[in-house]
Amino acid sequence: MSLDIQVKPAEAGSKVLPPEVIKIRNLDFSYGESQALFDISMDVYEKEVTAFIGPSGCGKSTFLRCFNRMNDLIDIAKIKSGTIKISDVDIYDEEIDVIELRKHVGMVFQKSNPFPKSIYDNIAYGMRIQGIKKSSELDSTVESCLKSAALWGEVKDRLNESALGLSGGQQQRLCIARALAVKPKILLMDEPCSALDPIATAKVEELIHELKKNYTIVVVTHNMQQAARVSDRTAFFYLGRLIEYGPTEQIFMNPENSQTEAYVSGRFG
Amino acid sequence: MSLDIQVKPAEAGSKVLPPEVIKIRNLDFSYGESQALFDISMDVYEKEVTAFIGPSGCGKSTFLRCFNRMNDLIDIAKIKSGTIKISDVDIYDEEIDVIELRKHVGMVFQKSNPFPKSIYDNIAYGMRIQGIKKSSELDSTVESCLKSAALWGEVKDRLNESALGLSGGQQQRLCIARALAVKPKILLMDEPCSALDPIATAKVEELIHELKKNYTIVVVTHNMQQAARVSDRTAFFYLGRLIEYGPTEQIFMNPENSQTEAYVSGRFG
Amino acid sequence: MEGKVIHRFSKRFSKKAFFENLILNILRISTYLVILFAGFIFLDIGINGSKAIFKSQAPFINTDFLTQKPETLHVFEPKHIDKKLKEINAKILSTNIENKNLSNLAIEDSKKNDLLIKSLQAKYHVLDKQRKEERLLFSDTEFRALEIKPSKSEYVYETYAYSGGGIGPAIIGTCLLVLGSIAIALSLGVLCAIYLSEYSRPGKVLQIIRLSILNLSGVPSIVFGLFGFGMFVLFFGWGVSMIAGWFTLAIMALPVIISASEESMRSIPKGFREGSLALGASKWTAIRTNVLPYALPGILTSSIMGIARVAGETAPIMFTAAFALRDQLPWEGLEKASDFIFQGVMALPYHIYVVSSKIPQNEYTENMQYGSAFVFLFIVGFFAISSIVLRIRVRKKYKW
Amino acid sequence: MEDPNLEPKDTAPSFSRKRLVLFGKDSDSIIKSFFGSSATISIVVLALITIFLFKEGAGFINQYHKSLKEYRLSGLEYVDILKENRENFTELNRLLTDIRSNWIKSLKSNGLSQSEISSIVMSPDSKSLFLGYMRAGKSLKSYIKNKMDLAIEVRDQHITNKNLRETLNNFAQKIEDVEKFNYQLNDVDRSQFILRLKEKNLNNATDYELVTNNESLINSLRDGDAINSQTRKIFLELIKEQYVDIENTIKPVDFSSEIVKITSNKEAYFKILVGLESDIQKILNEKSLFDFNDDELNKRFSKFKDLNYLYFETIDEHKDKIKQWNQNQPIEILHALISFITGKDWITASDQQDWYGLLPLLSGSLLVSFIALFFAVPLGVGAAIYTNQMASSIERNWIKPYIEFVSAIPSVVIGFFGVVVLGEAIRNFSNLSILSWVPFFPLGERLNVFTAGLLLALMAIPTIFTLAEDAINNVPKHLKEASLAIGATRLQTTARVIVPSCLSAIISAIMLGFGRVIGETMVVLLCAGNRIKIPEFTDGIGVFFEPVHTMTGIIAQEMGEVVQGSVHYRALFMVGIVLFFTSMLINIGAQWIVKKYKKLEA
Amino acid sequence: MKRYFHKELNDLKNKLILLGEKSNEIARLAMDGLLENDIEKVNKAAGMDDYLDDLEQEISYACIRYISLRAPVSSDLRLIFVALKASRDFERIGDEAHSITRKSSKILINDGKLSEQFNLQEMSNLACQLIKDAISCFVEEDLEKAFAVLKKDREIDTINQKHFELISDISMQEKISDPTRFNTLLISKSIERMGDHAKNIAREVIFLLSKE
Amino acid sequence: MKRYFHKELNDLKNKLILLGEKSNEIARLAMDGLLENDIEKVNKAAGMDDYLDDLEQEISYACIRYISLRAPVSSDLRLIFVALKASRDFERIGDEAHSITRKSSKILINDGKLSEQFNLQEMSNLACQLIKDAISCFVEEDLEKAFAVLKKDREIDTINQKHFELISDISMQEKISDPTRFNTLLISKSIERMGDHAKNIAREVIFLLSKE
Ligand SMILES: Nc1ncnc2c1ncn2[C@@H]1O[C@H](COP(=O)(O)OP(=O)(O)OP(=O)(O)O)[C@@H](O)[C@H]1O
Ligand SMILES: Nc1ncnc2c1ncn2[C@@H]1O[C@H](COP(=O)(O)OP(=O)(O)OP(=O)(O)O)[C@@H](O)[C@H]1O
Ligand SMILES: [Mg+2]
Ligand SMILES: [Mg+2]
Ligand SMILES: O=P([O-])([O-])[O-]
Repeated sequence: MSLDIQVKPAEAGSKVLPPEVIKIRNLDFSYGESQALFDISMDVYEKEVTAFIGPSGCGKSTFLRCFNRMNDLIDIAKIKSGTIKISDVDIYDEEIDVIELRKHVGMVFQKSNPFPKSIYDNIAYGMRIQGIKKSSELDSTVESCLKSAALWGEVKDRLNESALGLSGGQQQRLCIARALAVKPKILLMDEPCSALDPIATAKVEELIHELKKNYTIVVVTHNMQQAARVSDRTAFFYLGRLIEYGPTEQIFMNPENSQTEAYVSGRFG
Repeated sequence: MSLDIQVKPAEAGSKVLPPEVIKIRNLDFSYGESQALFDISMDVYEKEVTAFIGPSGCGKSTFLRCFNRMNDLIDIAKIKSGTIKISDVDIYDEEIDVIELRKHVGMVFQKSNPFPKSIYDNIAYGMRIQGIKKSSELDSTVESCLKSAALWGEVKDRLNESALGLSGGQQQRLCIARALAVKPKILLMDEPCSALDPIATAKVEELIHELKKNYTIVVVTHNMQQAARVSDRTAFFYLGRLIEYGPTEQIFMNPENSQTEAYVSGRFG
Repeated sequence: MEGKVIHRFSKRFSKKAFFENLILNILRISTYLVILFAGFIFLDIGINGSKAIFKSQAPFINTDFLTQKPETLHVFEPKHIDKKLKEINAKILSTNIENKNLSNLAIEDSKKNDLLIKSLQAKYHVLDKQRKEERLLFSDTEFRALEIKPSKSEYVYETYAYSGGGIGPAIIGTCLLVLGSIAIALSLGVLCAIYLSEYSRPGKVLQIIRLSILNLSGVPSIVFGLFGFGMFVLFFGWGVSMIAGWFTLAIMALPVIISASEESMRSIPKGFREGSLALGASKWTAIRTNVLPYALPGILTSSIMGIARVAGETAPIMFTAAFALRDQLPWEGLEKASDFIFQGVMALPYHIYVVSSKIPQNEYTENMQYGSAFVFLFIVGFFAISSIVLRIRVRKKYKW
Repeated sequence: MEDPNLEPKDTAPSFSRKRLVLFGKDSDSIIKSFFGSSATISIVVLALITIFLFKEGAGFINQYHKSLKEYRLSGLEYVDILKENRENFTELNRLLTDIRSNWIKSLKSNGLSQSEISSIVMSPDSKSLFLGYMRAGKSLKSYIKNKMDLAIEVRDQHITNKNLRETLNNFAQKIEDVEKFNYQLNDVDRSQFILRLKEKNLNNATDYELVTNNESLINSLRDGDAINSQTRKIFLELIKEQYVDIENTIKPVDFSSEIVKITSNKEAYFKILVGLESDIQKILNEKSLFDFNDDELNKRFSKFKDLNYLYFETIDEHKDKIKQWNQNQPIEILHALISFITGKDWITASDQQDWYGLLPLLSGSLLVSFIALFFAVPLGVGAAIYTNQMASSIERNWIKPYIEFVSAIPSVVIGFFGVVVLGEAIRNFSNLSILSWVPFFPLGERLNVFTAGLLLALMAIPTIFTLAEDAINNVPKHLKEASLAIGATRLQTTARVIVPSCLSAIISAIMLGFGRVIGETMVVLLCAGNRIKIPEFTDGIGVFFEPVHTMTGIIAQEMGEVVQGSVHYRALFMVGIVLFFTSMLINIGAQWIVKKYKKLEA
Repeated sequence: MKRYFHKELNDLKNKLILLGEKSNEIARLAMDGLLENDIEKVNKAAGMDDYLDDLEQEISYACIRYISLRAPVSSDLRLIFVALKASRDFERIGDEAHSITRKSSKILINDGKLSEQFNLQEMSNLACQLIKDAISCFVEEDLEKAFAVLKKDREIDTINQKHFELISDISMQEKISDPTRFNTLLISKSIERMGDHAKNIAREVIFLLSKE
Repeated sequence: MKRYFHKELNDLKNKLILLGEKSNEIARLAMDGLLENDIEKVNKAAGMDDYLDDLEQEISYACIRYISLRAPVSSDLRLIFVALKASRDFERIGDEAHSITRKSSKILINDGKLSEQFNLQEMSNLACQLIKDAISCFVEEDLEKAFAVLKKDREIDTINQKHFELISDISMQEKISDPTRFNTLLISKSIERMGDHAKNIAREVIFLLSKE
C-alpha cells in the first residue's frame, strides 16, 4: 500500500508532517455506469486546511461527500474499490454507524442552509437531536460555537430571531457554527463562499483560518485565489483524477505537473 | 454641470480620451422609500470596458439596469433626479421608445438564460421579433454573431440542438451572441461569470476582451481580479455612492480613496 | 410632431403597437368575462338565497331554516283570487297570440293589444299581492296539529315536498361526511406523501405509484360513486351508510392531498435535509424536525382545499351515503353505537340535487332551493377562501 | 444501554459501531417500509376500482348476450325487421302530413279565411290523397301488431319460466336442507309455514282434527318453539306441495314451435305488401298532377313521390331479409359487446326489448365537452396569460384567488343555477324577435347541451386557468427579462418565449380540463336535458341546442333505481368502465405530452 | 478588517527592518574594524555576511510566496516590491561591507595603519548614518527623511571623489604601499556604493509612500 | 488556452531581452572605445545609459502592473520576478559600462594608451560573452548554458585579481601614470561587476527554469 502521489519530504519543509486523519487509498467511485473518481490516493493531515481545486465536474464534491458518506443518499452512487479510513477506521465498513460518522465529520454546504428557526435553535439543533436537553449545557455550547464561528458579537443580542434574517455571510458562518455544535473533528466545506460577496467571503476565510487550530478542514473551491489563501495543502483534480497534491505553496509556486501549472495560471481549457 | 469625479488627465495617460457614450449626471434612484443610488455622475467611454465593483447591495446592478431601463419592470423603482444620456439622448425622456433603447443597449445576465429553443433560434430570435424572416440574412447573422462570441467552432455542427444542452460557459457566451444579434452598440453585463467555473470564466473574459474592439461594455462583477483583468476603467461603489472611478490601473495600483484601497486589498468590512 | 427632435430612440407609430394593444384588450376582456359570469352566479345565489337565510328582525338569521328538518309545505290559496288570476292569465295569453298572428301591417292593432296586456299585467300584480296576503302556509307538523283544516271549497290546496321546515339534517350530514372523510384521507395522504417525497427511489415502483395517483386524481367522481357502491355498499355490505361515504370521499380526496402534501414537502429546500443529516440526524429525525414542521402549513392549506372538493361533490355520495329524506338526526334512534356510522344521512349536495330536479320551481319551493344552495355555497366557499388566504400567507411567510 | 467496556479505545473514533437493530433492520428502514406500505394505497385503490368496476360490469356481456339470444329465439327480432318496413311507411306518411300542414300555412299566408282553407283542404280530391295514403297502411300495421304480441308473449313466458325455475331450485335446496336433521326454522320460514297451515285450514275447514292440530302447531310456531320431527314432516310436506304447484305453473316454451306461429304466413304478409304497393301507386298516379298552387310545395310533393318509388324498391330487399331470417342462427358473445359499444339506442324498461347502446351517451358526453372546451380553452388560457403577463400586480392579486375560488363552487350549485336561471335565460334570449333569423331559434328545450356546456366551461376554466397560470409562472423570470432586454415587446415575449416554453404544460392543462368536463356529473344531469338520443349532427349548429344525455348522467340517474344484478345494473357499470378508462387515457395522455415536450424544451 | 495574511506582510516588513539593521551593523563593524585596527571586528563582520544573504533569500522567498498566494494589490503590493528591492540593497550593503573587510584585513596585515589623510572615518560615519536614515524613514514612513537621504548621498560621493584624487597624488606613494592605496581606494568606493544603496532604499520608500 | 494578457507577459519578456541586448551593446561599446582608443564609441556608450534606465523603469512598472492586475502565479510570476531582477542587473551593467566610459575618457585624455599588460581585451571579451550567454540562456530557456555562465564568471574574477596584483607591481609605475593605473583598476573592477551581474542573471534564469 503506497501513496501514488506523495509529498516529497524536501518540499514539505523541514517541519514534521502532522498525523494523517483521513487516508484514502485507490478510490474508484462511480455514479451508475459512469465513473466519477479514478484511483485516488491521498492523505489529509490533522489540523490543516486541505483545498480541492479543479474545473467543474472533475469530482471534487463527489470526493468530499465520500468522507461523511453523504453520497449514500444518491442511489446510484457507489464506491467501486479502494478504502477511506478516518482515524484508521474504514468508514465504508458494514459496521459503521453513519450517524456517528457524520457527527464526527461535519459538513458545510455551498448554499448556506440555516433552518428557518431562531439562531439559537439552529445551533442547538444538533445537540437536541442527540437528546441533550439541559438548557445550561445548550446555552454554553451555543455561545462557544458562535464565538468559534466569529459570529457571537454580531448576533448575541438577537439569538431568538430567525436565522433567515441574517445576511448571506452571516448565514454561512451560522452554518459553520451549527456544524461545530456536534463537536466534529473534521469539517468538510463544499464551496462555502461561492454564493457570497468578497467581504463575506473574507470573513468566512478568516474563520477557516481561525478554525484550523482545532479542526481538520477540507474545503472545495472554485476560487484558486481562495485555495491559495486559506489552505495548507492543495489537491488538483481533473476528470476524476488527482493530478497533483502537495503543500499549497508548491502547487501555486512550483507545480510539478504541467496541467496543474496551466490550471493555476489560467492557461487551462 | 460638472463631473464630480473626473479622470485626471495625467492619470488617464497621454492618450486622448475616447468619446463618452453614456453620461450620467447626479443620478438619484430609489426603490419606493429607500434610496438605492445617491448623486452619481460619471461617463462611460466608447469601446472601453467599464467595470463596477463594490460590496453586495451597494447598487451596482441597480445602476446598470438603469442604462436600458430594465428597472421599469419593477413597480416601485423610480429615478428621483438626474439624467442618463446615451449618445446625448436622455433615455428617461417621455418620448423614448424603450424597445428601441433596449435594442441599442444589450444586456447579459448573471445566470445564463438561453431560451429553450435551438441554438440557431436563440440567436435568430432578436431578428425575428423585428420581422426579419429572410433565411439567408438570418443564417449569416447567426454565423457572424456566434463567431463574434467565439462559439461558432464549438457549436456549428449542432445549431439545431437545444441550447439548454450547452455547458454553463457556452450558454453564457450564447447569451452574449444573442445580445449581439440585434446589433447593439452597448453591452451591459451583470455578473456574467458569477455562476461559472474558472475555465468558463476565462473564456467569457477572453470574449469580453475581444468584443471591446467593437462594443462599449459595462460589466458588474464581484470578482475584483476579474475587474482588474478585463476592464479599462473601474468604478467602486459603496452604499449607493460612487466612491472612486478611474482607469483600472489607478484603482488597483494607486487608489486615491482609502475606502477603495481597503476594498481592493481585502481589508474592507 | 413639430419641434420634437427625432432621434434613434424616439417613439414612432407602428402597426405592431396597435396590434399589441388589440390583443391585450381581447385577453383582458376574456378574463373579465369569466369573472363576470362567475360573479353573476354568486350574486344570484347570494341575493336569492339570503331571503331564506336572513330575516328582517333579530336574530336576523333564520335559525329555523338552518336547524329544522325538511318538511312538506301545505299551501292553501284563496280560490276566488286564484280563479281571477287564471282568467287574467288566459287573457294575456290569448292577446299575445293574437298579437303574433297579426300581420306586420296592423301596427295600430298591435299597439292596442300591447296596452291591453300592460293593463292586465298591472291588475295581475295587484291581485297577486292580495293572494299572497290571504293564502295560508303550513309545514307538515303545523298542518297535522291543526284542529280545523281550511275548507277545500274556499281554498285551493296544494303540497310541496321539502319546502317547509329547514335543512338542518343535511347540514349536519354534510359536516359529518366531510369530517370523517378528511380524517381518513389526511392520515393516509400524508403518510403516502412522506414516502414519495422522502423515501422513494426512482424506479418502476415509484413510477407506477405516481401514475396511479395521477390517474386517481382524474377519475370522474361518479366512478368513485360506482366504486363505493360496488365495494362498500354491496360487497362489504355496509349499505348506504356514512362510513361508505367516508371511504368513498376519502379515496377521492386522496390524490389531491397526496400531491399537495408531497409538493409542499418537496418545496422544502434540499439543504434542510442535508444540513440535518450532516449533523448526524437519522433520516427520520431529519424529516420529523426539518421537513414536516415547515411543510405542515402547506399540507394543511391544501387539505382544506381537499375539504372543499369533498364537500362539494354529489355524485360519490348519491348511492353510498346520502338519503333524499331522513327525518331523524344522525344521533337519534340509535340502537347500537356502531349504528351511527352505518346509517345513511342527508347531505346538502344531494338535497340540492333532489330539490332542483325532482320538484317544480315556483314561489314556494324557490326560497328553500336558493337557501340550500346559498348555505352550501357558503360552507364550501368558506373552506375554499380560507385555504386560498392561508396559502397566500404561508407563501409570503416562508420564503427560503 | 452501552457497556462501558465496549467503549472503543481512545484512538478509534466512536462511529465504528452500528446502533441497535430490530428484526435485522435498523430503525430507519423500518420507518421507511411503514411509509412505503401506505404509499402503495394509491395503487391498491386504483386496482380495487378496476376490480370492482369489472366485477360488476363483467356479467353484463353474458347477460346481455342471453337477452339478445332470447330476442332472436322469441321472434322479436323478426318482428323488428317487419317493423322496419312499417317505419319506412310511417316516415313517408309523416312527410305527406308535413306537406299538408305547410299547405295550410301557405294558404293562410295567402290571406284565405279559415273556412276557405278547410274547404280546400278537406275537398274530396285532397282527402282521397291524404286519407287514402294513410289508410293504405292499415292492414300492414295490424298484421305487425299481431305478430309482435305473439312474440312478446313467448318471450315473457320464457322469462317467467326462468324465474320460476330459479324459485324451484331454491325450494329444492330447502327441501334438501329440511330433510337433513339439524335444520332450524328461521323467521321467514316460520311465518311462511304458518301461512301455509292457515291456508290449509281454510281449505280443509271440515276436517276438525287436522284443523286443531294445525292450530296448536301454529301456536307453538308462534312461540318460537323448535320443530320436532313431526312438524318437520308436515313442513316438508307443505313445501313439497308448494314445489309441485310451482312446477305445474311452468309451461315450457318451445321456441322452434312457437316461432312457426309468428313466421308462418309470410305469404299473407307479402300479399299485404303488394296491396300496399298497388294502393300507393294508385293514389300517386291519380294525384300525380295534384296542384298546391305553390312551387315549393309542388316540388316537395314530387320529391315525396320519388321517395315512394324508392320505398318500393326497398321492399324486395325487405322480403329477402325476412326470408333469410333464421331463428337458429347463433349469436356470438362478442356481438353483445359490439352492440353495446356501437349500439345507437339506450332503451330500458320497455315492454319489447331493452337496448344498451353506448353511442347516444358517448356522443352526448363528447358534444357537451366540445362546447365546454370551446369556451373554456380560449377563456382559460387567455385569462392565464393576461393575469400572469399583462395584468398589474393589483389585478393579479385578486384575479387569481377569485378564479381559484370559482373552482370551489360545487357542481350541484352550478347545475342548480343552470336549471333555475341560465336555461330560462338562454331560451328567452332565443325568443328575442331580433334573433328570429337564426335557423334553430327559438329553442324548444330550456335545458339543452348548450346550457350544460356553458356551465361546464365555467367549471373547466379554473382548472385550465390554474394549471396554465402555474405553468406560465414557472417559466423562469429571467427568460422574460432576456427577451425584453433584446428589445422584444411584451406580447412578443409572451408569444415567442413564454408560451412556447410552457406549451406542453398548457396543453396538458387543457387535457385535464377535458378530463374534468367529461367526468362531471351533476351539471349535465341537471342541465343537459336528458334525452337519450344521438344528437342530429345533420342539423348543423342546431345540434348544439338539443337536449342530450351523457355517460355520467345516466349512471347518476338510473343507478338508484335499477335492480341489483340485472342487465341494466351491469350496463351502468359498463358505462362506468368506459368513463374510467377514458379519463385514464386523458390523464396519461396529458402526462405523456408534458414528458415528451419537456425533453424537447429542455 | 485585518486579514490574517496581513500579519505576514508585517512579518515581512519586520524582517526587512532586521535585515536593514544587520546590514548597518555589518557596515559599522567592517569600518570600525579597519579604522580601529581591530581585526576581530573585521572578522566578525566577515562572518555576518552569510546571515544577511540568508535573510535576503528569505525575504525574497516570502515576497514571491505572498504574491502567488495572496494576490496583493495597491499599497500591499508596493510594500512587497519595496521589500524585494530594499532587501537586495541591504544585501549588497552587506556584500560591500564584506569586501571592505577583505581589503581591511589585507591593509591591516600589510601596513597596519591607514593614512590619516583619507577621510574614511567621516565617510563611514556618513554611510552608516545614511543606512540608518534609510531604515528609519521606512520604519517611520517618513517621506522627508527619505528625501534627506537622497541629498546626503551626494556628500559621500564628493568624499569618494576626493579620495581618488588624493590617492593618485604622488605624495601618497611614499607613505603607504601601493596595495594599501589601492585597497583603500576600493574601500572608499565600497562605502560610496553603500551610500548609493541607502539612497536606493530611500527612493523605494518614496515610491512606497508617495503613490509614485 | 492562451489568455490575452499572456501577450503582455511576452512583451515583457521581449523588453527584457531588448534591455539585455542594449546593455550588452553599451558594455561592448565602452570597452571597444577604450581598447581601440575610439573616443566616439566611448561617448556613444555614455549616451546610451539613460535609455537603459528608462527601459528598466518601464519593465519594472510593467511588472508591478502585471502583478496587481493579473495576479500571476507559478511560472508567470517567476518570469515577472526574473524580469524584475534581471532588468535591474542589466541596468547595472549599463551603469558599470557608463562608469567605464568615464574612466576611459580620462585615460584616453591623460595617457592615450593602456598598458598591454592589462588583459583588458580578454576580460572585456569574456564579460561580453557572459552577458550574451546570460541573455541567450534566458531566450532559449537553456539551463546548461546558465550553469556555464556561472562557471565562466570565475575566469573574469581571476583576471581581475591578476590585474590587481599587476597594478600594485612596481614595474607598472613607470609605464603609466598613477590615475591611469587606478582607473584601469576600477575599469577592471567594473568589468568584473558586469560579469557578476551576468552571473546573477544566469542564476535568475536557473530560478525561472528549474523551479527553484
Ligand atoms: N447525482 C449524480 N448522479 C450522476 N452523476 C453525477 C451526480 N453528481 C455528480 N455527477 C457527475 O459526477 C461528476 C463529478 O461531479 P461533481 O459534482 O463531484 O463535480 P465537481 O468537481 O464538484 O463540480 P463543480 O465544481 O461543478 O461542483 C460529474 O461528471 C457529474 O456529472
Ligand atoms: N426590486 C427591489 N425592490 C426593492 N429594493 C431593491 C430591489 N432590488 C434591489 N433593491 C435594493 O437596492 C439596493 C441595491 O441593490 P442592487 O441589487 O443594485 O445591489 P448590487 O450592488 O447589485 O448587489 P449584488 O452584488 O448583491 O448584486 C439593495 O439595498 C437592495 O436591497
Ligand atoms: Mg461541486
Ligand atoms: Mg447585483
Ligand atoms: O551591486 P552593485 O553592482 O549595484 O553595487
